[in-house]
Amino acid sequence: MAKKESTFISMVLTLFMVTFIASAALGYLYEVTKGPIAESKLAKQNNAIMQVIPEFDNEPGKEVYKMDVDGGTLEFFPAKKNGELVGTAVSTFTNNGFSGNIKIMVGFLPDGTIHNISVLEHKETPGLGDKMKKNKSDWSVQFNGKNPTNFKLKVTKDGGDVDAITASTISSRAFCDAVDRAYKAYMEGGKK
Amino acid sequence: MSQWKNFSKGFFKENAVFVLFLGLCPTLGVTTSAINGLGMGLATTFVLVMSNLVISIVKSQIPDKVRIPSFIVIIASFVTMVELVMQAYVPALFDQLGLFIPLIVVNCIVLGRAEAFASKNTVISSIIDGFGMGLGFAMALTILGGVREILGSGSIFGFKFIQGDGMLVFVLAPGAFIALGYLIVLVNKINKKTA
Amino acid sequence: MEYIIIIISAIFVNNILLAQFFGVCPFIGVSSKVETSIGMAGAVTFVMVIATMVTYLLQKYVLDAYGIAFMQTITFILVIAALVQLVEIILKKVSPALYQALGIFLPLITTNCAVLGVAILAVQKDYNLLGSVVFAISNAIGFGLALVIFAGLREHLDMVNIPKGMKGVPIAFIVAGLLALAFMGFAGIV
Amino acid sequence: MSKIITISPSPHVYEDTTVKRLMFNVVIAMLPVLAISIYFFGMGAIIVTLTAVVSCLVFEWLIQKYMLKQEPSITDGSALVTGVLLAFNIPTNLPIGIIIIGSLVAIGVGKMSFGGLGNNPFNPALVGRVFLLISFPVQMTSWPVPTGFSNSYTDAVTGATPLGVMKEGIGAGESVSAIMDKIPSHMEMFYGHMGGSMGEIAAVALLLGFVYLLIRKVITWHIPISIIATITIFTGILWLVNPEANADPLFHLLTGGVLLGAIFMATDYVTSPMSVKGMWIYGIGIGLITVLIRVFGAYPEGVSFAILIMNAFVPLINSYIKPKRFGEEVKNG
Repeated sequence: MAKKESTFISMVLTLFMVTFIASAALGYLYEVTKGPIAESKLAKQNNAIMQVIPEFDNEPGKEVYKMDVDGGTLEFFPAKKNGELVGTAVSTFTNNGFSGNIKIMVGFLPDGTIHNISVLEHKETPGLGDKMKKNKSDWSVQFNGKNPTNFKLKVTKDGGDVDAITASTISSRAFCDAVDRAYKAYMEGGKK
Repeated sequence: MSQWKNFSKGFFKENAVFVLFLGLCPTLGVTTSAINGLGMGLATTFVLVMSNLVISIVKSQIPDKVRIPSFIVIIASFVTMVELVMQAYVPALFDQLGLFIPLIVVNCIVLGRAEAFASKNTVISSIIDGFGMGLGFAMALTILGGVREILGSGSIFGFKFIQGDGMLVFVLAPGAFIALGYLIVLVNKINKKTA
Repeated sequence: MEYIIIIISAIFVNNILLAQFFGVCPFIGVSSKVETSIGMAGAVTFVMVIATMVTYLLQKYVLDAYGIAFMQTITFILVIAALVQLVEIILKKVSPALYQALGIFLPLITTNCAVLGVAILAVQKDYNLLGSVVFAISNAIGFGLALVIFAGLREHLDMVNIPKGMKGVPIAFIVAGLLALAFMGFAGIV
Repeated sequence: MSKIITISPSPHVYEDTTVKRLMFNVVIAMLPVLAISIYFFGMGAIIVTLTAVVSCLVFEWLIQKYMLKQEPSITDGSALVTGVLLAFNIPTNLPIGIIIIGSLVAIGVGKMSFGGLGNNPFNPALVGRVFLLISFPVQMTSWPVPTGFSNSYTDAVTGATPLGVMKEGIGAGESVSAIMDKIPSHMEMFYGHMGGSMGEIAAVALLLGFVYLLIRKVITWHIPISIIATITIFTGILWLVNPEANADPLFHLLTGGVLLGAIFMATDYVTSPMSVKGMWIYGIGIGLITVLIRVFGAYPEGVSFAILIMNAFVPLINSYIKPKRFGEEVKNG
């Protein structure tokens, strides 16, 4: 097989053909995968909500509403069963983490009791602050079933009821800060 | 060269990571666990085999001067395919590997094999070469990921065998460099002995 | 303030090389002499900044505008490859001296994943144009800093008796690891 | 290869006897520190020091004998010094297994991977220490309370260091004067009555060692003084600007590893610059990075990191900062 010569026409033509076929193929694949990608994203969100809220049968992601607090945005995902509110998952944040922002999802029952909490994003130190994640330790379980009206969302060192993670008071404080922010917003009009 | 030799060279004698020192960014970046290493290795293998295949087919139709840009487009297409497919069907792994998936496109192994092998050899040899190099790469990543997971998290393929944490430095950047450094020494020793 | 955070974060805390592993190939391959690594750092800075700027505009006004963000990888790498060629041609004409200094490093940059990595990261982090440029410059400085320190260390290592099996690349990785270990100290500064 | 390294970039000729004399003097200078640690921490200090020293010696011997196939040179005392320094940089209730890992990393990675004494660019004891700090953050940051001589080891009562308390307090928005009431006074810090790694607590003992090293001409004053001066000036400025948000310079000097680092670790011949000008740059760099990490970073203490980072700059400093009389540099590549 002889190599094609590098004339201007052949070069332009080749590059054009290659790019054309490539984009056509990608365009097709994009159309095919568009649905599954959207689904998996939704599933991820639903999954995060499912972890912190008892059983529900609606699609909280579709009924999401937002509230701007302390220079950030909180997202509220109302979970309903048979049309009745069973809980709200609040995606909340704190800027006081040991190394930057922390995003967590807190599930509140309608009366403000914390049902469960999961960590969405964090950059805390492995082995210390990252113990706030469920797959690292059971630390965050202590919030479950507590109502902030009689459970002070502060570490014991600051006069609250939360036992800090060993050697990670700052991360623990930040975590409480995020939960507290979600709770206050939820009680002050975040409940729908 | 027999096809068996063609296939097996990627594992030890010409292992991309341990011997040729190619594709180091993803090697270090994603190997916090064995499964991540394996996933990345297989994704790269797919791109390697497919781009080798296509390039060896069309090689005679591509003028020399636009060879490299054409190769890059072909490779980038397959990378994007991997990206889309992973995002759709294995989103968890996709999130873990993150930026390193699009970066397969600049992985020197892929362009290197296209240029050095597929553009000169037959279709069959090119596919075999792609498989050999790719799986060798996957093996290297899985080993490094395994070592880092064992030392850093006290688990292997997600199965935990000690309580609590391991030596956390191994899941972080410094541990990646150090573990790879000593692994290279080890592989070189083995290679020398079997040579 | 926002820009200061970008700068410090990119240079020290999340150093592109020592914490994120972009551009390890040239790091291990090129940086055995201080002078060549300064040349490499210069060339990378040049391409990285221009590439980030161009890809930023492309992403915003073409890819996002027409809903074809899935073409990101393919367009970005083409832009970078073309840019490297272009820079080479222009440099040759405009500043032969600079071309002499950077020339041999330019072709290598196409496959330096730091350039593509920074371009994609700038888009992902949702910076504006100025932010993206600052981000690119800081990452280039971070890359250059690590490269030059490393080259100095490797010049030193050339003069000592490294054990046989450790010579060359393995010891380079150990040094990189220890350097990354030292840089961990900057954690949490921003 | 002969007994000890002959081709090395920094101290050019190392004779066995000089290394021995040198290391011997360093060990003597460390004795007061060791004594005070034992006084405050008791058994813990003894166990930690013995474990670190013995394992450093054993690893050095094993690696030299079986992996590098050279004649072991553990009698030169350098592994002994590394062991003691490692022990000085860790809490006295650290589990023995972790100390052994630290020793292996210090000797194996930090020193022997480079071919042994004279070749290593980074201070081995610090490599071991920082490796442990990042690998075992919980164990490495719970310090026993100095209860006076006690024979408890791992079950000692733990508490935070003054630096840790300060950092946390400032982080929570407390004023410095309020925090000062919770931590030992400057005088107590001076003689070592505070929590911390075993070798960093007693400024008085460290200064005693410094004077001894200066008299015996083991080290010159440039590096320690430039570090101390930089930290004093930098923290002094911050303190003058806002004394309620920044601790005073004396607090910074007396706490954490500043004196230990400046006197015993930054001055390591192999990993510090050769020229006086270079020493100043190196010392100022360490001072600046230390304060940067302490005040703005996540870690309450930054001396170890600062020394390691500046260790990395030493080859550059050595090749570009040279006394004039050395004349032009001849490049051979």
